[in-house]
Amino acid sequence: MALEINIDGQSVSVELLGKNGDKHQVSIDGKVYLVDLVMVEKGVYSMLYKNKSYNVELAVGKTPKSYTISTLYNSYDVDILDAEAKYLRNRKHDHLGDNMAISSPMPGKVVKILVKKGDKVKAGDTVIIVSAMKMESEYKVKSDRTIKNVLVKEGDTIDGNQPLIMIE
Amino acid sequence: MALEINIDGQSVSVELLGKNGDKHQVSIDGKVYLVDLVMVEKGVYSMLYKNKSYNVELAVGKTPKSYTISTLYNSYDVDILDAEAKYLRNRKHDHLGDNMAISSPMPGKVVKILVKKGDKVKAGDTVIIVSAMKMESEYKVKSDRTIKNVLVKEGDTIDGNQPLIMIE
Amino acid sequence: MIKKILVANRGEIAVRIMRTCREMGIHSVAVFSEADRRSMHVRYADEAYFIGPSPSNESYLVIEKIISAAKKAKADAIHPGYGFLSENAEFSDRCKKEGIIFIGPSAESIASMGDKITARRTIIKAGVPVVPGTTDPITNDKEAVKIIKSIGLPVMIKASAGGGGKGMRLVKNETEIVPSIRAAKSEAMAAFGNDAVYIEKYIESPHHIEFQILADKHGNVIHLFERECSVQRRHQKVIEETPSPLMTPEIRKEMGDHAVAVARAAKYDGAGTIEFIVDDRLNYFFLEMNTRLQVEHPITERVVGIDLVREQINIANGLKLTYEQEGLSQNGHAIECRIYAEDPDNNFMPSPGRIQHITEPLGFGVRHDGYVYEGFEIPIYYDPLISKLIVWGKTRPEAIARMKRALHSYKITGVKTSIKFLEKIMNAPDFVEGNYNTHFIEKNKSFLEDKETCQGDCKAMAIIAAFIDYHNRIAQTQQKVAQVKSGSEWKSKNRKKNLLRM
Amino acid sequence: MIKKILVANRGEIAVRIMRTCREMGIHSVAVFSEADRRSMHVRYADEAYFIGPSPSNESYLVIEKIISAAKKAKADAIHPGYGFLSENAEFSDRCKKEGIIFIGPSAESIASMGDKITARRTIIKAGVPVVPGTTDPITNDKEAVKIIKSIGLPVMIKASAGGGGKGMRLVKNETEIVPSIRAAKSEAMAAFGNDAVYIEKYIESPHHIEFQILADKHGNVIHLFERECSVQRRHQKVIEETPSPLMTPEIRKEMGDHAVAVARAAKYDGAGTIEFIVDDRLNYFFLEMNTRLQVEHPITERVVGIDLVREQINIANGLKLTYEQEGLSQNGHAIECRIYAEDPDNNFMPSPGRIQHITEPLGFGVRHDGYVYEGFEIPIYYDPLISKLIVWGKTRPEAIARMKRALHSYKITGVKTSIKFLEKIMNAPDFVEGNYNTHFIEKNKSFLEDKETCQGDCKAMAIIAAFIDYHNRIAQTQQKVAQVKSGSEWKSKNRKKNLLRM
Repeated sequence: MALEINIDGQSVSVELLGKNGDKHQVSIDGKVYLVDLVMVEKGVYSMLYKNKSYNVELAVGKTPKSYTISTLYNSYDVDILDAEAKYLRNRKHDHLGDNMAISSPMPGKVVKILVKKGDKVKAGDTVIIVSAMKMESEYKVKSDRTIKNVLVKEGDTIDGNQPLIMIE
Repeated sequence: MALEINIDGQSVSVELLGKNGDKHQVSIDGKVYLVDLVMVEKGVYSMLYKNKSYNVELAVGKTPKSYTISTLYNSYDVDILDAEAKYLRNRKHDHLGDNMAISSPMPGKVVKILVKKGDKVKAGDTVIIVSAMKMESEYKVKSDRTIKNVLVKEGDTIDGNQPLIMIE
Repeated sequence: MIKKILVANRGEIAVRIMRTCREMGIHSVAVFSEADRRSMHVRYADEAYFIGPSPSNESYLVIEKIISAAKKAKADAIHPGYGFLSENAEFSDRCKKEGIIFIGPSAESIASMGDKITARRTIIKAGVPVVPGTTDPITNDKEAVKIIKSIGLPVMIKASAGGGGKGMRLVKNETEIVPSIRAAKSEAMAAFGNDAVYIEKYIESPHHIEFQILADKHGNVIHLFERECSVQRRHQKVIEETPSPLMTPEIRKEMGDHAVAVARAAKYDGAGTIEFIVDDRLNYFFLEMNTRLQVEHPITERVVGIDLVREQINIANGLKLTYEQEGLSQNGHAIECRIYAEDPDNNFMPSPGRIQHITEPLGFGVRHDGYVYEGFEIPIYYDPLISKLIVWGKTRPEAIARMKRALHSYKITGVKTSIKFLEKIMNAPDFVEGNYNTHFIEKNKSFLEDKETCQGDCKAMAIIAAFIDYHNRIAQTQQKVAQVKSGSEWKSKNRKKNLLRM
Repeated sequence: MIKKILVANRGEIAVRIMRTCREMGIHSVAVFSEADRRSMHVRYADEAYFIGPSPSNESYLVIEKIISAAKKAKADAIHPGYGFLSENAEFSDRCKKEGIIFIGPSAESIASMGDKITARRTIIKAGVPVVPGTTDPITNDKEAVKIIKSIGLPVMIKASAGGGGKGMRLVKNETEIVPSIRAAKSEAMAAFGNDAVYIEKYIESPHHIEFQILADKHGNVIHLFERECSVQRRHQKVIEETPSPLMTPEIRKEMGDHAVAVARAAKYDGAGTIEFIVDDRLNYFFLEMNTRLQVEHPITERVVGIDLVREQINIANGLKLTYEQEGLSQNGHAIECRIYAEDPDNNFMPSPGRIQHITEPLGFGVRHDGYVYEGFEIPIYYDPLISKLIVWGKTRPEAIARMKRALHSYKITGVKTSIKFLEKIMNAPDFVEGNYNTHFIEKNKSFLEDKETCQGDCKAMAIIAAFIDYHNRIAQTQQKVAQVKSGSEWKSKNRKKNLLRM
């Protein structure tokens, strides 16, 4: 099986060449790695490569095909690009020109909504305030825009990356 | 759903009378308990009953219908007796007279087998020696018997409760 | 004697208090909001009472609900922890009226120390140095300008009822005076419902050093030495250590005596903290008194060897202190790092969420006070503190090396944490040399934000792990689907693989 | 200076050693057998080398394989931990020949202390009291009867090369002498390949007290006080504490001086332990010397404040000790409990298996040195030690209360452990009063085996938890089957619940 994988914005082609017990032979863009890999805990891999011991922790991300991966000092965002993912990504690109959503990267509670559908806002205007863990964050628009839709109301509990306000 | 549950050899009848979120109304042999119960970790339940806080840890046992359950100080062996389990139990009883298996309660390695098929052994004779964690345990027969079958060989790695030697 | 304590708090501090209760043979009672049913303090306690919706002003901050739970549980005493109702004079008073022991000072002590202006007056009377400034709230802009000129710029405008950096303004130029006072007042009103503000001389290179005190109900007061708390971000402590690298034995003794004098002046009993601001030349000034247990109390426990919660309970029981000042000393060096659920790569944005995996650091000289566990969802409603990592070493360099080792093996996935940022601080030359003040993080911004890069093949390993994980997940799912479709899962004779038969 | 250390061990001690390596900036190298690929020491190390099949005599005990891994890794030094090759003179010697630093004593020191008869001779010369008995192996039954009569019954017959209670026989009556000698010899031959046995006076109410020593390569030797190790089961230590409740300052000083004298007599360098047998009237006799780190070393680390592994590495580097005897003292009280994978309800049968869930005790004064994690399968091939729980308290009662609290919140499911048994010991009046010797467990058998019963509704809660768990598992499975059969799982629009789409 060969797959395209996107790591921190860079795309690589990965293929499993062979497997013997825990020993995996994997090629990344043609470079071959012989790695002893075992899942020791849920989402935690112990890997031995050239006798160096690596602990790699995977957390499944926003979609089942995205991961946040932590190694010793670094953290990477990884997306698996199979056929479906590529199709969805292309479709997303088509729509991107029309609409944009304001969202908060963290879960929280909507404290205040400063706009309503149809409002025209200027670059730098705050449109919504979200609170999480005793800290309030203001979300602003980067350029002059029109509010297309407000998807939440004050007091709502929201997820991270959930679209809150659509702008045109 | 009502079920028969065997706890440390004693059989009780348990029924779920109602459920509202985490609040469960359960009857045990007719006595009704209103318990706030949530699974906080895999196999770990936090239970509040009359405002007392209980932590109950479940480990699935030898069969998918048996549990070892740990509360604060006590540990219980629990079996769920549904129709299938009852059937199997009855069937087991039928056979019990004929055959008995010598087994080790712990996993380990067979160090020595002192008998072979057809041997006649006397009460107290050691038939097999199993080693685990630097400690050797000898398994003896309790009464005069004939060896019906030897299911393992020296050097084998064995599971806990795996039949090793069948006696008549 | 106290037999049952209700802990009116949550998170790591509630669990920490209950641990000492258990060591003393005292029953512990938890209270919990909707968001906290699964919280560790509910699981650790002997009893637990539900007190309402998740926002703290509908649960943990509602005096009536706490008192009602304490009565239902027949608790002899309430420990407020820190935050929430811990410095609420009304609550202390209410407990007294209900005949429940409040493990903390009297309403009068809290009130006299809680209002910064009243506290200043008391402290000046006790002969303890305070930062030059006003003791009365500012009522008149012109008068304020006059006062500020006499103190000399720069000055700080501070909210009387304040804390946490709110209602605070630094004034460097004369023209900023009036707008700054107005801004501070309006912020103070919004945050604390009280617009009283006062003026203080601004100390240019300030160190934040505090002294732990213990006072019993029999007039005995001791101090347990200092804590250096100058590593701060947005006026919030990030790392604390004891002894302070700045301190000399002479100044330590002098400040300790002054800390004891403050406690006496406030007619204080219980555990408390006297905060001082100290400049580079070791001039020190009383800043404020915290009439409760501090977040950073474990470093004092470690070097002095005294369990502060046990002492609080003993004092509340009316017992005399069993330690005398002369018998106390600091043994070795302790450092605490606060682990927050926040994203250091993204302006320290809070990062609530579900803990997917956690590896806690252990071993010689490491203490870890936390409350989260795998699968626990950190609520959005409360403080982002996940845990506190406390290390001890015979010397300061040994303690730093140990903290680096502990942070290195401390892994949390599922939420972003400040762990890597704390590791960077441990490596910052200014910190290693003990040469820092409250401007440390700002001054070392570029060093602290610089990302460590992996020597070796981390990136390739990350790619391979993701690839294999995805590969195996697909294979498993396909197998399961095939089994179910063919019905083989239900016919299988292999009991081991077939975990659940119906 | 040492830059890279291969740790020729596994389990908790390997991880513990690597922690200090990390604090010292030294790279650590693990070796592992087939059974240990998933072991924590492999994950914690910077590098890891495979050394063969699971049985230790095909991996951890094979000198050739360890040396070969050390060479491949270019390690400067090897730390042997305890057990395995740690007291193997041949291994120490081989390291020396290969130019690899062995972190432990020379082959000569090991050999002179490893053979009990040689050790006795050395010790008598150094003026240290030994248990009355023979210094020569017994060759003649008649001669032996004569000697035993002169020493006086009861006596112990012991294997010269022995340890762990093997090749040991207690003789109380004259008629037992000859059969006991023969049995001891045959057991010694089977266990150690050497049938030399000797005779020792049997001490009726023996305490097992040992002294930790540190000796550098420049002739400096210090002791780090005693450890009381009398709580034993089948000659295996179960609980250790320091200071010993039996000890007086005078005897401590005298025994400490004698411990130092033993180390000097053995021309020892590194960390070592001098074991004494002490009777109720504080008469003490040299028992043996362990030329390695002890399992129970952390209690000494805690009260003296010195990292013993760091000292071992410093000594191996040829550095001088930085401590002097006069500067050392014992601060507070420490207790260690050994947590074994064994079933106290079933004659302490070993209980290997997969760890399903673990909750580690934390908080003030608690150290936990372990190596297992959730999902880890404890191998059947090695020692059943899961972890060591070490607590500190300002006083002995405080330490006991803390240990009880820590054991209470220490939960492991999936394997049976000795945790509850240890809790019972903490509650045994003889232990609480410090009034015990090596007969403690036997003497308190009925108290220790008595089962604590749950006050309240534990049993009902266990039934309800099992019932609901089973109920929910069935419901989930039924739902999944229904989904797959109807194909709805693949049509579902709910992305959240549908974790993996292909």
